[in-house]
Amino acid sequence: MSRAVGWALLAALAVGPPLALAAGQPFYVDILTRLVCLAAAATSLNLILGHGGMISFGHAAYIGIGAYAVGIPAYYEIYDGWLHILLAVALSALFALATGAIALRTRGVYFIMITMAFAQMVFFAVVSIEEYGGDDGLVIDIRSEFPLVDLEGSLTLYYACFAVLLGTLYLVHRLVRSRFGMVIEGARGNERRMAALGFAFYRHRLAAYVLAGALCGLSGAMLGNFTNFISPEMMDWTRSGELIFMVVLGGTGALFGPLMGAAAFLLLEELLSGWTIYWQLPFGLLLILVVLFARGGLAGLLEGRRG
Amino acid sequence: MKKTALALAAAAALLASPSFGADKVKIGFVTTVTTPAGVIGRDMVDAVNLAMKDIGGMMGGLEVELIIEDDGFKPEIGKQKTDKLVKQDDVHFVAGFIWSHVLLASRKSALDGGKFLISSNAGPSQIAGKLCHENFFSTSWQNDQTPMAMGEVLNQRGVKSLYVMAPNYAAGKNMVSGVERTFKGEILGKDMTKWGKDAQLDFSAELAKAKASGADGIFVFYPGKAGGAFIKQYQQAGLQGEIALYTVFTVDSIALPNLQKAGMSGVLGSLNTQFWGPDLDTPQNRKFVSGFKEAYGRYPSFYAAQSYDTIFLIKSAVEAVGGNMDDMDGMRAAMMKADFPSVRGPFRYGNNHFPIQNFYLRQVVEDADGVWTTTVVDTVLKDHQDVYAAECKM
Amino acid sequence: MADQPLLRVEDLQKSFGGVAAVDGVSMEVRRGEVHAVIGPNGAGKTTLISLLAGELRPDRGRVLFDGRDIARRPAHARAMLGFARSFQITSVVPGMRVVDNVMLAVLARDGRSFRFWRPARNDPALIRPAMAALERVGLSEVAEERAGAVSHGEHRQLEIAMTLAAEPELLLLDEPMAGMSADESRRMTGILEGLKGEKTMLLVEHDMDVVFALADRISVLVSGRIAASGAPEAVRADEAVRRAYLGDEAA
Amino acid sequence: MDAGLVAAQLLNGLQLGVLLFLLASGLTLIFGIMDFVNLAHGSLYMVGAYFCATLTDATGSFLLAVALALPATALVGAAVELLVVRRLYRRDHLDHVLATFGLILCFDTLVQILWGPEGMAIRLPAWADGQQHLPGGLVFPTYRLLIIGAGLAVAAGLYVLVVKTKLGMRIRAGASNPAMAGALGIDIGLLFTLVFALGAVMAGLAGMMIAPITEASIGMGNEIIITAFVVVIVGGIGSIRGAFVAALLIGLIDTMGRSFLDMGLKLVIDVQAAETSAPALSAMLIYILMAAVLAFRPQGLFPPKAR
Repeated sequence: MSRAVGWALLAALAVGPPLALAAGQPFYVDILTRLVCLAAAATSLNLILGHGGMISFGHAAYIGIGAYAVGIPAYYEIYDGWLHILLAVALSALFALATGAIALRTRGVYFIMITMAFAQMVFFAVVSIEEYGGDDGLVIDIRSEFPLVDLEGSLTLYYACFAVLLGTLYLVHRLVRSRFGMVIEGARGNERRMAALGFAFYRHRLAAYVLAGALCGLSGAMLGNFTNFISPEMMDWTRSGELIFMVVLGGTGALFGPLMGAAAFLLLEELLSGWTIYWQLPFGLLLILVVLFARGGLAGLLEGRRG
Repeated sequence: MKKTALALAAAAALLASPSFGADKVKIGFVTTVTTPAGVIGRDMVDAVNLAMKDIGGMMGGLEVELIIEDDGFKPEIGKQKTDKLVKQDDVHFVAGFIWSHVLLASRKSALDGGKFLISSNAGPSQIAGKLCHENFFSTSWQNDQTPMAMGEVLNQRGVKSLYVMAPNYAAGKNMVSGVERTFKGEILGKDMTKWGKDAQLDFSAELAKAKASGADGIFVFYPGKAGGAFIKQYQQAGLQGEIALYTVFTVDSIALPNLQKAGMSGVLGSLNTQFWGPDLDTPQNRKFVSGFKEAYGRYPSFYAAQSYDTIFLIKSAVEAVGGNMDDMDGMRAAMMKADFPSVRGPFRYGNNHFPIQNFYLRQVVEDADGVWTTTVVDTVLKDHQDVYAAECKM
Repeated sequence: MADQPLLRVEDLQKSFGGVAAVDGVSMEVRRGEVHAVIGPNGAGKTTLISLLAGELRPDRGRVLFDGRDIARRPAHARAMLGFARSFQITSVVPGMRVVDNVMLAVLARDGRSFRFWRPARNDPALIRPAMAALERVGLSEVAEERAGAVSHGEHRQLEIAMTLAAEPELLLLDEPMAGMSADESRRMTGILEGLKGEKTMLLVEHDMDVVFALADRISVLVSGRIAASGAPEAVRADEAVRRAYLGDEAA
Repeated sequence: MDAGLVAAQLLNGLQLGVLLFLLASGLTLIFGIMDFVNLAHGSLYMVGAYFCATLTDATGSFLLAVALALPATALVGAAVELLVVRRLYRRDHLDHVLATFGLILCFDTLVQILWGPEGMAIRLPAWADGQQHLPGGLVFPTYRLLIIGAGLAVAAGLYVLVVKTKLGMRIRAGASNPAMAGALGIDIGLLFTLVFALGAVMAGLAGMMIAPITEASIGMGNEIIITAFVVVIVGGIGSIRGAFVAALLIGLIDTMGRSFLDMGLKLVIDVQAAETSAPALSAMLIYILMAAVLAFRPQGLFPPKAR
């Protein structure tokens, strides 16, 4: 059931934007572009959080790194899209490798908090670099340039982001079914047993952590291109919390969970904030209710599970 | 709340409905309604609503629709909301903007969308200079100007050395560069503190440094509620009488009620500079201040004054083209004349569409009712134009 | 090499807060034998197992596996040498299927776990040995069930299947009968009897019937020391053991 | 740099450290005993400040307001425990993080609805409002000295409560083995509610103490709570002693960073860049400390005893 809804959502995303344009509603293309970028980021988080059981509270850092990998070259008038993507993925992977190597030595709350601490470090590092706008952020005047593809067109940009989402979904799908995926899932379920079986799963976890970071960096690069504006705010700790919420709202460990979660999240945000300036109150209540009563998220509800 | 469609004179609108173009003037207004900075946004929204009432909800025979959006004190959200105003609501004017960084982030969306962008407060140097645009107008000032006026005041008063503090964002940097531009003495130390929705509000370490620096005076820029927090700590640290306080955009009708409540009487008599004051004697200002006090029971801030002006500037443009909202050139030409009753009195626009105007020295006093407010004591700069206008190719 | 014992423990010591839980234990497990460790509650059996499996580091002493000292190697490294353990309190991955659990054991032995692309769950190199191990312990029917959903007895059988699938040289069985009904217990004894002679086993068990039915040799742990070691009959006859331990049960 | 400035900054750092300890002690108790991650602890800090401000207005006495606001904050804490937190003890940390994240949104919005956006000032009594002349010619605000004194007194009181009293014995029993404590006839449900309320009181007290300096404002807890988490992690979860040491350490590091880092930086980079990057870099210092501590001691400086 949740699979079917996921596919239906993907189909809607595939045809939605041209219809929105035809209906004279270009703003919906913006909303959907934001949606697919965030859904890709949440899907990457799901690889470690849902499948690997690693509750990273600093995943927004990779969105920031990816976005700045577009913004800083653009600041120097270097617009080569492939270079941007290479930087976004490579820098995210490097950061994940360096921080994951330390963070994965810890467990439980320590892990949650140390991942957040590393993200805060990036946050403050970017804030302190005056050259790139510091707190104020950086305007990206010209988007990444690719041969034959012009991201300045809103539909083209949308489909580029959509392609990244599809790629991320497919990659995560393959990864969690592979031998590697079995190991990280086993380690989530029972660390002691996996060690007794002979798995040095620290390395598997680190590899998953790096992959998730790199994928999220890619979605961050797309998000930076879309917003035309990047700021440290993109990696504030509350953003990491929102990404976790998307994953949980959709259903941890379900392939289409993060996509559904991101869609529901943005939909709620739009509806509630259009309704009242106090929208965070019902939003917060809903979050609590989801945790208390709908543990399996949307995917779980669709499967008739309550978790 | 958000779509405050003011249909005050809907019948009149129907009668006077022109046969061409849009049937409404749509104004999007981006400000901060949530977070502690929402107190500034509230002043702006109140002023805009007052202005709407004063014009009967009509401009050039057209009904006016006002759409207020909350930027949540974040550049990213401000830009997102601007995108919505431009693409979904298809407004004619995007106005508001308290924060320089929010304005910088949103600028491209509004101008690329072919809309007029009117800043009711923020005046970052880039937008006055290299990034100036024919469709951008300011009803406030360029960030550097007010501290430049303060620098002149400091020179006049023989201040030899200064310690400088400001939040670390676009406007904070402009404020500091403004005072550095005119102040002739020595700057002994400088702190740029964290800003944003998690702004630093405890200045103990910085104040201790300022004191140790031995400077004659301390110059600060802390807008909104941070101003009140700073003044209190300044007084609690016993710096009064040791190091004189000079402020811009810090001691105003937003911070003063809380300072009065906290009994911070040391702020009485302190000096600041501003393009406007609630007691500035112009016909429009008398009407505005008395109307605002009557409607909301408090003094308006300069944020309110600028927002009030924003509506009248737009009105002058719409009237000049007789309600033909497609006539961008006509509206632009009309706005460049600044031919509207401004609360600050007559002024003209420079090539970069920032006002060329006077800056006054103001002092904090107690009014006849015992309420703390500011009064204009002197004119520091006359018909002053910002320095970045020279960089604007317009 | 052949006459060298598979596992040799020399003067192993571990204290917690000044109290020695394992106090200078020395013992040997010979190739192919079933060696049982028994002892009253609090004798230090759990600590000994944890030291042997690598979950605790000894304060002193050596653990020689196939002649190599492994006393300070982590658990997973010992497993890679051919050292498989089952847990006293059932320890499986509850969210995965029964067969997946065993496939993980196969994968651990196979070692090629850094494969990111090919689906693992229909990989014959994993599924065949896994199904064989399940067959051996009589769990083929529940292979597709979630491991968290099967009965207690089946959990214990799954433990053994996972241990077997790792194809270890030495099986470290920590109270395989714990919490079992008489029926389940008989069944498990049957399974272990079937493995006798084929695998070297170190068995820690409470159930004396099982111990005397399976063990080739027995070591008795009392207060962190080996009180006696030898063939079942010799141990049964040992006066010290009777007094310290069997006394109350035999009475 | 002169000695007077260093001494003043040491006192400032001590004052921040004491405040952090008040927040962190509640967090670490709740962590240690209930194994519960309470992101919304900062909301109780805010609630305490608003209660105190309102009551100061109503009664005209700051001290009386504090005396009344403390039980009021305890009630809010107990209500949160009974309504939401209680249902989450058996869930994993991810659920704790999400539900309390939702609580933060609710509290911030509720405060805005009830008290408006402008924040509330508290008028200090005249005797607390001046400065004290300390030996060595040092002049320091009286009120900040009071914070230090009160904070240290509360720390001592907490120590006595936990180590010497019957309630403290039960708390410690609950922490080391909830099941055993329950078997011994301690009402675990009541104990947990009490501990949560105690944590709320400590957080609320911290908010009341800072409000006369910075005003009570929306979201005032959201920044400092992250720092308090860093304190708890560095100190070792569940360790009051660890929280005390880490709070003072971090208070001093943060203040010293803000005070002297720019001087140091000016020696290596240009003045302008040093002045703007120093505050952000000093904000990073505490995260660097945390990462360094966890890299070498994955369970903090004073790790809890094995259970």
